[in-house]
Amino acid sequence: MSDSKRNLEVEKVVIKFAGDSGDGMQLTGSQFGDESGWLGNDIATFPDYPAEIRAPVGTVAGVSGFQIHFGKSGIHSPGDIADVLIAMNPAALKANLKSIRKQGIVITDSDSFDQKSIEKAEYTSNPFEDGSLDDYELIKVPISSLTKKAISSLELGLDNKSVMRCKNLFALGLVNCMFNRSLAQAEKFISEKFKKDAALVKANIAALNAGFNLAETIEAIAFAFTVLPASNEPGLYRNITGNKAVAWGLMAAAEKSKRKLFLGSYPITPATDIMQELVRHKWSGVKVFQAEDEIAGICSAIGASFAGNLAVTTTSGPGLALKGEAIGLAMMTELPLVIVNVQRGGPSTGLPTKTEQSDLMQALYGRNGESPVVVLAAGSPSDCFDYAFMACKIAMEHMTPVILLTDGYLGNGAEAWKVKTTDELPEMNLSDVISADETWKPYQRNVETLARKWVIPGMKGFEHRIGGLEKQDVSGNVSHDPANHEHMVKLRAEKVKRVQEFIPMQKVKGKDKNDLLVVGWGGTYGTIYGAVNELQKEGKNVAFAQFNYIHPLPKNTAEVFSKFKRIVVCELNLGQFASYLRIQLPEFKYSQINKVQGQPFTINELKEDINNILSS
Amino acid sequence: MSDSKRNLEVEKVVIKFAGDSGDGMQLTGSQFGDESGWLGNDIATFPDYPAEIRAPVGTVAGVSGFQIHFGKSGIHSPGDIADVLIAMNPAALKANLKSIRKQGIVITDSDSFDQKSIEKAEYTSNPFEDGSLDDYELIKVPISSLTKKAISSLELGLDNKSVMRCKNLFALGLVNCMFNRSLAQAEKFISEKFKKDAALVKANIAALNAGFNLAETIEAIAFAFTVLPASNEPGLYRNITGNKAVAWGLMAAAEKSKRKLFLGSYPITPATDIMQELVRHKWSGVKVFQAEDEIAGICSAIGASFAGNLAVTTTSGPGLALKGEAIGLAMMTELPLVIVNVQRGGPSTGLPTKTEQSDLMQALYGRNGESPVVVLAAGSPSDCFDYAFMACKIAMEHMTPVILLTDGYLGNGAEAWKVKTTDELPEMNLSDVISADETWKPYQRNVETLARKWVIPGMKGFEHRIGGLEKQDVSGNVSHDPANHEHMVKLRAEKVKRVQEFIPMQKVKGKDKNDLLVVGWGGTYGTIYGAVNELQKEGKNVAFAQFNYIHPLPKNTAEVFSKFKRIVVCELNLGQFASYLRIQLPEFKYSQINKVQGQPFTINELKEDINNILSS
Amino acid sequence: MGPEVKTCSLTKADFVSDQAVKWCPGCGDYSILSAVQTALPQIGKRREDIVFISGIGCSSRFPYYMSAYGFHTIHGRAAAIASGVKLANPDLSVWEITGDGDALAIGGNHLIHLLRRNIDLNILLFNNKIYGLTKGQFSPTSEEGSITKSSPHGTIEEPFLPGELAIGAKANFYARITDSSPKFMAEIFVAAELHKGTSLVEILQNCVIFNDGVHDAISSKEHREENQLVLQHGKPMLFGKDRKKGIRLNGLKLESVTIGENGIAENDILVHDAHNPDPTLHLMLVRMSLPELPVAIGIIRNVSNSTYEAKMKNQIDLAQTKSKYTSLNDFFKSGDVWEVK
Amino acid sequence: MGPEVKTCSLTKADFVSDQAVKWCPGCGDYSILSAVQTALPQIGKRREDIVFISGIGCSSRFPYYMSAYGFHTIHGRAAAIASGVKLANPDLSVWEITGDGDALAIGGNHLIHLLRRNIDLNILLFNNKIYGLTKGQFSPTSEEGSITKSSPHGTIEEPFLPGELAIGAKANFYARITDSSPKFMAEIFVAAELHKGTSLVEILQNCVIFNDGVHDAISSKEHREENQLVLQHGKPMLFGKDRKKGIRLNGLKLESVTIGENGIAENDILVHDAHNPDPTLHLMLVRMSLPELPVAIGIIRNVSNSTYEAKMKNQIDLAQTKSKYTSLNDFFKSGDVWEVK
Ligand SMILES: Cc1ncc(C[n+]2csc(CCOP(=O)(O)OP(=O)(O)O)c2C)c(N)n1
Ligand SMILES: Cc1ncc(C[n+]2csc(CCOP(=O)(O)OP(=O)(O)O)c2C)c(N)n1
Ligand code: SF4
Ligand code: SF4
Ligand SMILES: [Mg+2]
Ligand SMILES: [Mg+2]
Repeated sequence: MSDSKRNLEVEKVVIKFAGDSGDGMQLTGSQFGDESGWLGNDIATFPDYPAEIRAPVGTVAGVSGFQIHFGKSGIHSPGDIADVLIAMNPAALKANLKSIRKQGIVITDSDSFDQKSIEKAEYTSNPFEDGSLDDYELIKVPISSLTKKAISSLELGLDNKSVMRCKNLFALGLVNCMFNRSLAQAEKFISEKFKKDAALVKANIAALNAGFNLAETIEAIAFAFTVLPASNEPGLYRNITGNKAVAWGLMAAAEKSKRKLFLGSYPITPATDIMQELVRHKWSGVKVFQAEDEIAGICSAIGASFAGNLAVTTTSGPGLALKGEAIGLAMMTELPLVIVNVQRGGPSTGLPTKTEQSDLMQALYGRNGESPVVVLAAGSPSDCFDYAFMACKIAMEHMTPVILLTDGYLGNGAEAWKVKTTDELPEMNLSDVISADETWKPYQRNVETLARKWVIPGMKGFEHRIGGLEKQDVSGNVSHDPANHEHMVKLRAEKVKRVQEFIPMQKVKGKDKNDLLVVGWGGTYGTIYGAVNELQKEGKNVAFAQFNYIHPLPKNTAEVFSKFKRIVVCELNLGQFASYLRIQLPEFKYSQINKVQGQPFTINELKEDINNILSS
Repeated sequence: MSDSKRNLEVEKVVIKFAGDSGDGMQLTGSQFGDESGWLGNDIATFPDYPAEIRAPVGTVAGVSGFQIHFGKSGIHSPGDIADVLIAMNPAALKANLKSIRKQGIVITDSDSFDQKSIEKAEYTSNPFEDGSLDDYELIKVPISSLTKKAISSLELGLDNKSVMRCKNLFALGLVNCMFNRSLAQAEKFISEKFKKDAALVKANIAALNAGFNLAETIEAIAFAFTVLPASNEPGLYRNITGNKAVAWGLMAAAEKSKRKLFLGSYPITPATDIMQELVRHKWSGVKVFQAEDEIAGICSAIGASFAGNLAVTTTSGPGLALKGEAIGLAMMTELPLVIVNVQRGGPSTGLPTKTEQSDLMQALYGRNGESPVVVLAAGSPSDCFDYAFMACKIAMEHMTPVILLTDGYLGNGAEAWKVKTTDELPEMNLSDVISADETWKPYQRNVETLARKWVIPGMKGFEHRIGGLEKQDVSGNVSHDPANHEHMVKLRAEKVKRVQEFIPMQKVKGKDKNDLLVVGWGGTYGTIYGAVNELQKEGKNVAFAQFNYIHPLPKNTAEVFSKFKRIVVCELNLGQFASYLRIQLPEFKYSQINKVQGQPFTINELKEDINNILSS
Repeated sequence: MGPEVKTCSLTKADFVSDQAVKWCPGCGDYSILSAVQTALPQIGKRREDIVFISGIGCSSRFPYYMSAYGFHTIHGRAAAIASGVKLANPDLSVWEITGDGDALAIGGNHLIHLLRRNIDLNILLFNNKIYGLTKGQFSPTSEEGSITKSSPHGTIEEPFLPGELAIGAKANFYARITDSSPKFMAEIFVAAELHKGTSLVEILQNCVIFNDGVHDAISSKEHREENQLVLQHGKPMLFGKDRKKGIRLNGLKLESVTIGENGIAENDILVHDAHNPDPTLHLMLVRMSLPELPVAIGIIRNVSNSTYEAKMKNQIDLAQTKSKYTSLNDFFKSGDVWEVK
Repeated sequence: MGPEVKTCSLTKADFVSDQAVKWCPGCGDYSILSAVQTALPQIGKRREDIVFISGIGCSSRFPYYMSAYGFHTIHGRAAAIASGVKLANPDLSVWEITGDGDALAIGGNHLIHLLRRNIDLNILLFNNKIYGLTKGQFSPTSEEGSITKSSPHGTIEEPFLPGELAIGAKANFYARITDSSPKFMAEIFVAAELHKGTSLVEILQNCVIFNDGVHDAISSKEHREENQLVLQHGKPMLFGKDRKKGIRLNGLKLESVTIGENGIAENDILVHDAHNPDPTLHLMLVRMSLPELPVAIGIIRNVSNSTYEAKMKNQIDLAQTKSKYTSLNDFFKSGDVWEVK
């Protein structure tokens, strides 16, 4: 929806290690930089020594830092603003926080945040408590004590000081895990560096591994990417992650529709953050119910919807599988319900911290019977706000469950969001849905949307019963009549299809009559757009269609497709959207570009693949 | 698989009401016959009065019966053998049992089976206990006492005799529900007949409704259809329902593979019978675990599979929805598992006692991530035996979950089955799968099938760990490596695809080069075949392809399709197999004939639709 | 008994819906339905403020027959759905209707979590010790050895005792009644509604078709007096024809004694304290079983505790009082924002 | 204690797998792992006959670290999968590894049904009162008021007491131990394996990252003696530094008394009877809590009962003895068949 031109900064990360001069930050940073180079990255580094030669331990003046900017290509500077900060003490935090991107990740050694050290860093209040870190992804790790415990079990007989010197390696291990690197290079480096002292080699390697394992165990996730705001569109901006944007979009929909917001959910990576964000905002009146499992999460939301709340459940792949039966109930009883699925690497438990787009078929078809629901997909972190809002709007105006697909990459990724006011948001037309008169019947419908009315307990004189058995048209009574069943099956399908009349037409970026149309959906937006943009600049005859409305598709989709000689569908799975298009619009031929590595596309690989198609 | 020519007797039902002369069977029967006529059926009836004028009450000689043969068309006689018997007392049972089809439905008034009446009917033992009804679908209903209770609550002041005279209407109500009829006609008839006595009208209508409601409440299901055996293929025959055939096919697979059979299941209409059949055969060593829910049902089966049993779970639509996550686990850990889904009318709770084919997309795609499994579908009740067997064979030989789709129509329908001996069944080649040597690794594969080995607890020296996280190729260790993930996703898909090499080629009934190919899958086999057969006889250029192997499709499917000008896919849903074919073989165009009424196709409606396509 | 309640002008007939009741003639569900319709006018709530939520099973058809808001949901999930209804609108009177399979097999987890959370719902558990709707398989309450459609050789599982499981899950209100005592049922339903927090009422219900007579030793007219210990808070635990028999505590065991025999006097008999937060004696009462002891009937446990929804409301109210934001627009603009001109 | 067990020639090291252990340094899971590896050689089973089945959670990574058969399954379902393993092959020693979220949130239903069925499995429930793997949300055992990632304002739910829920679900074996007593843990694991039927061992486990010190009042060195009542079957319930304190029954209440004070003698002190089928006293022990009473540690309940798999086997054996069929071919041909020539 946010369609403005953007400054893309994809696949480049700035990371800064900072600590006391004695903490070995230069070593850690340069080792990480070297690894980046070995892995074929473009890098730029910037060692940031303390100005004073012997500044007192624990003071801001004594902080030593090392910044690394790395990426697949095109790195020309060590970066102005860091995405990740590793702060080994309060002073390091103090000294560096201003140059960390909002929503960036701040990893701290929480052991070092005792009262004394906090004061030494000239903090007037504890930054963990005073809210000053609210805008960052704060990861508190007791690095000192964990390092100690990891080493002490080896019984190497090292003194405390030597043990504490290993904590930089703990930090290095942790960051290595977050960026998907093996420890082989770092271990080699340690063995080399301490080759004279076997105990030190063991200790440092233990610390390195402990940090790595911790990150894996607690499912620490590296943010995905950064998109800087368009400099030419005036307004107020702030950084936002996709998960936070979903939460805010839901809150906005509740305010706009004057319905109370209810979330029934069960924690699961990478969707938990949405619940955790919402629960912080009890001031807005949101009711957050952490249920005993995914089924209770969605079922409590169905109950809340029946009782008139704007009801939402959030989850990720395996959780969506568990919700299938209940989604069918909401579909059958035609209750508004928003199901947010933050896709992760599958199948089964799969790769919980990685990204993928492989729940599309499940979202469309993962239920018994003919059970159509609306499916949307957000394209960028800030898009998540708009599509969460739209999901609520469609759910309530059309009385239907809506599945909103995002993914780990969007959910944890951050970008600048042009702050919206609720006045700018589309109106919600619920007055028709929530009113009834004497002629009312439970399954009577609005002629335009085919939505039934949302008559809720408390409304006098409209007591009625609904349920999951097939219902008679209009009356809503249980019916086993064969002809009625077919009629209702088609009516429910038609109701979802009618949503087409209320959503925007499909747009194309580039000439709308061309050689090749690149099709994408959901969270791959930024990268595909970047690739197509570059190809267009190189004069290639390509255009790009980004789909956010999946089911139903925009009304003009066939018309759009018909203007192109070839269509290629790019997605992070084995071709699920392509399959869906073959069902919906079998009259076109679709080529595919797929990647299933738990990783986003890169612009270069997309360009290469598209070029191959162009020249074939 | 059973490909012999068949005598189809579809959509025709013979029903017999029998009771003592005073029980009003003539009235009940003729009323039911009249209703059948009013509904536009072809009917033939046969009133069967007692030979003796005043035979003693309760004796065989005193039994009065009324037989009705009804169907959409082509009824030329009241029928030789009845499909449904309503026996109001033991004598009625005794007198009529010999002319009831095996696996037919026998409804008795259980109140009338006291010792005295049983003796009067000259039974030497209680037919409820001596096993003589084992081959029938026995429904014991305390008709007398229920009639009494239904009427007594009205406080009409009728004497006991008048009340008891209403029990024939209870029976009529019950049968009306089973055949999907409304009570309007019968109520009109009662009001007319007893118009002089308001109390009798009320009483009879109450009994009628009580019988109807009972049938609905206990989900009594009318059998679906009967296929008589080919008279030209010699051998031993018996009647079998689809659900029983599944149970027996599983038992045969266990014996053939020398694996213990384990069933983990939770009751759900119309699949419960499979569990109930298996549990009767503990003598065969089968372990039946009635679990606390569907998830525990499949999970216990996964555990049993891990431990080396031939593991199965049975369910219907909503239950399959609940099993999605666990199917993903079995798929990821590459364990053999058979999931039998007896489809019913959906979505949601839908129409539990009706038939439909609307779980196909769910079976194919109802899980998170790229999660391919094998999907089969049986075509007739006796087919269920063969495909249950094949499902087990493929699951174990290819180390994969297999979903077998049947439906309510097949499950409750009966046909003659040519008794197989286990020697005639295909061999199971498990020796390679269940052996291992020093070079063994948990995810090492057979080069032909790509199956990993089934190394089970108890095998010394092969202790290993599996799980739902992505695994490293060959070693099976947890791996987050991006390239490995893509490799494994493709490998799992390829493993399932390889099953193509081990299944029969797709056949066509009719000329394999022709104008129109009619495509069907699963339980619509008999009707589509019947329709195509008749059209062929009428000289139309049509052929028929029945699909039982759904995923993967037979290797030659594209080749078969390419020989036809047009392809029409007939199914009891909105077009799920057609959608799937558009994904798998997008190079062809598919027309559709669909019906979603909880009812099977009829030959006439299919012929009409196909004719329309032919002439368009 | 008969607690003091608000009344309103509605009558039993006002709660009868227009749908034909479709249980088997003689099914225990009829009398439960009637008792609920009798009880409702006594709770003083308007029809539109009453909601019945059920799962799937014969018993779960109940909502169709009530003239009130109703939702016949999916198997086992009524507790979770009812929780959502109540949290969305705490002013409603919410009744969960469920069977022994629905609540204790597939729905067991939702039940125990609901009980510990203490959301103010009334659960009516129709315990016929069988799966009725699916035609007669054993349930988690079927006695060991039961011959059913799915256990032709007898079941091999120890059944749950619903009261024991419930109190193990922190239930604050648990009552057990039979479908054969209509007036008493209605009284208990009123008490369940008056109790703030989750109220679990187990009803020993007869299934005439698949498990006829399973509760006869407790609920039939002939056995009732001797085999039921009808509990009343504050009253001695007496039973039997002449109310001469009573329950005494002997160490950590309950025993049945006769007043006047062996020197037993009325003050040896335990007095029922349903309000005691300590569940020890309640559990002993729940576990009493024939033939040694009569079966405890009535409100066994009725303890006050704050409800989930009240605590949720408190937190929201407090957050709103303390909030620095008066609208979302405020909030969106707060914190780290920058302006592009 | 230390029950008499078969030993075999395996050592602790034989049970260590080749996988790097990936818990946070200092996590309580390490000591549990080590205690299991210590216990296994004492149960006399061969490595290939031992199976570890886990759900999802930090604790559920356990199977990877054991040199035995292992299955890291899906969240909450370990109990059901382990049940299938044991029923498929009753000769195996099957261990379910689970966390408080895995077993009591999503997996609660499977747990209670497993307990009543009494399938011979050993359940190790790692109770850190938090969801560790998903980074710190409250769990069904988190104390009311706990501030966690998902409850910044404190939780508003009454937690389960696992032992109470388990006994409410008909558990025959329940023990509670702390991760800080390695030798005692190993002893209890051996006893759990020796018990035929489902054995539930709740381990108070420390999560250093998200819930550090939650069990300190019970498990830390300094508080241990005063705050733990270590139960031994047949032994008096004594505790405290000089074992001068003890537990006495006063009516239906347990109280802590000091021997020598107020005329209390050693024979006023209760003697632990883990084998008593009546769960009344076991439940009172389970519920003891600080500061009034010490926390009961050790085997609280250990009652013999026939197992599900033994009963299943009996029915199959009997059916086979009585069967008229010797093969499927016999069976298929039996009954109503007809010949077409
Ligand atoms: C997901 C799912 N699984 C199974 C069923 C089948 N089913 C419906 S009701 C029922 C059990 C009914 O028993 P109970 O709850 O005791 O109710 P009753 O009929 O005895 O009143 C079962 C197994 C279903 N409808 N949905
Ligand atoms: C179906 C599903 N839902 C949710 C999750 C996310 N999840 C993984 S582990 C876990 C809870 C872990 O807590 P606990 O069982 O106490 O184990 P611990 O990590 O504390 O040892 C959750 C919610 C999941 N993996 N799968
Ligand atoms: S089957 Fe049983 S529980 Fe169900 S309606 Fe009939 S009598 Fe009642
Ligand atoms: S997060 Fe907690 S429970 Fe998990 S490994 Fe770390 S310390 Fe242990
Ligand atoms: Mg029941
Ligand atoms: Mg935990």
